[in-house]
Amino acid sequence: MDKVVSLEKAMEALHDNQTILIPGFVNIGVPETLIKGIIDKGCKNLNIISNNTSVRGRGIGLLVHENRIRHITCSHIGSNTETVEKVVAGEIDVTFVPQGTLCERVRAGGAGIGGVLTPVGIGTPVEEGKQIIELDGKKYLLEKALRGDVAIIHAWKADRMGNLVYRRTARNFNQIFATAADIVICEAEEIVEVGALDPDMIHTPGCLVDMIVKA
Amino acid sequence: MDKVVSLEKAMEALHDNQTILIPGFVNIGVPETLIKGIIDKGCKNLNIISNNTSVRGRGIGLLVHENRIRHITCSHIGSNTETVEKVVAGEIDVTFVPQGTLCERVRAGGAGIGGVLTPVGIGTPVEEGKQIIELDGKKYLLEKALRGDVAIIHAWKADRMGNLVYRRTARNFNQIFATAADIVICEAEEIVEVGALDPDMIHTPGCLVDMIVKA
Amino acid sequence: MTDMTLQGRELIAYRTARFFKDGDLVNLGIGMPTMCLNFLPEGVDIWIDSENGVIGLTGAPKEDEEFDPNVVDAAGAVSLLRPGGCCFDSFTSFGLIRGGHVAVTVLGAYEVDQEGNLANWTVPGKTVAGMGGAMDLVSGARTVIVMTEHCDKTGKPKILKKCRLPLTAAGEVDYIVTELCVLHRTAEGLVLEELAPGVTVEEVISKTEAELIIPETIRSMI
Amino acid sequence: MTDMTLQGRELIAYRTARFFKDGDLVNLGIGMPTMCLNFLPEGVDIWIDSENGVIGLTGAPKEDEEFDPNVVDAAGAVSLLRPGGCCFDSFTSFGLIRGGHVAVTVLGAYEVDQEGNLANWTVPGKTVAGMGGAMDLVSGARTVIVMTEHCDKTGKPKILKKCRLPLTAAGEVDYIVTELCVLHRTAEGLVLEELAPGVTVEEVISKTEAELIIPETIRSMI
Repeated sequence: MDKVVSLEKAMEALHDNQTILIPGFVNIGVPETLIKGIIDKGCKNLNIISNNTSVRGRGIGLLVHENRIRHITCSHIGSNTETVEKVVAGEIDVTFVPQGTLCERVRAGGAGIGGVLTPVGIGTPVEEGKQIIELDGKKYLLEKALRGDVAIIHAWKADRMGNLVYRRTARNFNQIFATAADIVICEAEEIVEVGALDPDMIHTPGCLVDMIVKA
Repeated sequence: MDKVVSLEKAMEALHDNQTILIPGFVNIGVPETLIKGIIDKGCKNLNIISNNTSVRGRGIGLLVHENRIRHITCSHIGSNTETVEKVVAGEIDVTFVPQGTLCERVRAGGAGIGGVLTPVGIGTPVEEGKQIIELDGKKYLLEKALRGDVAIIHAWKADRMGNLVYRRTARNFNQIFATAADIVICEAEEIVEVGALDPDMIHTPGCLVDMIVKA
Repeated sequence: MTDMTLQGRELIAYRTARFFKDGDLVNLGIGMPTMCLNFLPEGVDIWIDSENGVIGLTGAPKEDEEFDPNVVDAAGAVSLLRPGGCCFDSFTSFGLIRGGHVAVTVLGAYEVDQEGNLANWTVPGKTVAGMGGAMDLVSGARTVIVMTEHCDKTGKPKILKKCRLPLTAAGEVDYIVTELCVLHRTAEGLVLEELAPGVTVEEVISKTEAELIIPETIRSMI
Repeated sequence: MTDMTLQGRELIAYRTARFFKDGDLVNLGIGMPTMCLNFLPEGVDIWIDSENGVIGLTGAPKEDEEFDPNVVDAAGAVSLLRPGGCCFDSFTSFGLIRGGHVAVTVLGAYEVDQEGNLANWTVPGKTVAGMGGAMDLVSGARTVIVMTEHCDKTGKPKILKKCRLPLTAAGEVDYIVTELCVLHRTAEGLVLEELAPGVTVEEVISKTEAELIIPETIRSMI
């Protein structure tokens, strides 16, 4: 099962109006090769789930700049002033989710969990419209699972069947985002042969990855 | 912060009536050195959270044989015929939890999550006494977080500040059990110097581990 | 491999293995389900998922093969791990299972019924082993196949209108493969899709408590 | 390090750093909280937790020091990683944070109140950055320390009876450290535990909207 494909082939899975999971913290661990592929293909009206939107003109910021995003679900946009401008101007809708809750919701979506109870957000605007459940005298918000049509991710090393290793803080949201979409496309800095990675040191099992592109 | 201690020192944290998390799948990844320490110290009337009870006369089976266990929360006891005998004879109480639900509950306990919604167990005896929550037309059981007073775990390699690496399928429940107890004691097959482990290949961060004993 | 003389458990394993597609992640229950590995169709390379946190086990080492005692299967038996295999913790393992990342799970049954209910973990008053990972597997795998002898040892039907034993999961079974037939659980009910060589519709009906839907065309299991 | 002339933000950082114990896992917010690193007490070696999935960052590399561009802090700036540090994914990172494994988190405030409520993420109509990881950190860390100038730039109190801005978390703040004093949030209310050199109880009261409990003995911040 050799999953290595061309960027063009991988982009056949991308379409207008999709919900796309894109990892990255500020601009580290962002799949910029695949983002450029999306821009070149012309996909628009996208619904993005990410932690933030990189920085102006880089990573997810390219999608912001090219006006391809309809809505973003994220924890923070402060690192990209262009995103802030477009949100203020009403050109992009944004839903803010606490960063840990974003992790929980996407992990739940990838792991067949319907939702989790978190104390985070109790007493804050995050409560709005959500069910509050009290357990043993403590209040929790019921936060529902979240999934994407496609996840595009960035790995340091990938073997040809999709086993992945991430590098340092570039791991961030890649590991969970790879679990929670119908199609998972990974760009890798280095592609190695099957068997080259230590079985204990694989961060994402190959069974989760559908296509691999050289970053 | 050198956390390496003698077995005797580590056992000062163990007492009668405690709830103890003990990982292991059948008899792999079981902290047998620490279990023997508990037996030698004489702790009894223990409440054990584990996946199973190893096999007759090994691992958790030693605690079964020595009658130190009052109650077990686990997914399976079939691998240890002595446990089955004692449960049938009413000498040990058992609460069965589906294996994935056990993972979720302990992970929730270690991660500040009050509970999770899982479809597993709907329509089965596992439902009994639990809240059922319907989301988007699908039914889920609310499964509550679970924690221990102490977790005893088994690692392949530990550095002196408690960063851990597990070996192959001996990882099993060690990684999550290390997050969900007030005190975490690890036995390690090999103890290495701080800095000897690759930061990307550490399975359990040292901040979770209180004491390390040579296995 | 299309040996028309295949019978009993071998026939069941042979037919079940035909559900696997190349590259599938497959979880095989302990016992009869592992027999499927002896009957994989040509060109179909599957990856074995083991609930204890490993993908890619290939079975017991031969007498003089090197092995790692830390690599065991879901029965606790030492196994070899193929190149490309990987290990992870139990939490991740059951995330994969419950999250629909396992293509096919194959299990045995005490009872299975026309609503797709399965009972295979406890007989009250007789067994106290616990459910292990069975409930998660049946709830989570994309396709659930029950392989079972059509009747129990006393000749009583195991395929029922409604399970009487405590369930493992409700409404999750997709296919039932026995030495007599293949039944497909659809929204309309249990469809008799295939028959073993020499077996008649009447024989299946007489040995089945569940109501069956009999289509115009019924294929052969082999 | 017990320089009695310390003032303003340096005094706040100096005092805040005295809450750390040797071996503590500490999360420092971007900006003023990172100043604490310049005032660590002797014999206190802390481990820095960064929400983006790393423990053990030590700060920016010097001009000719080698670095890995994949090692960044919570502001996205390249940092060095000390021996014994480790990296993990964001899900694990926030599990550690929310699960009470971070001993101390230090953050700034727009407003903080006598019930331990904190507002530091949004001013409706003015900022649209989002809360990032702040809500998780304030809810989850074992000890929450707010370091802030006692009043805002226009001289208005920031320590209120009740926050008016949208909250970051409710009832989670343990200590407030300002250039004037240290306030301890207890079940009874906000206790004035320490004063900066030369500052009087009256001065603190006049610059604070919150009701304060004034104990018989008040220590010095230095």
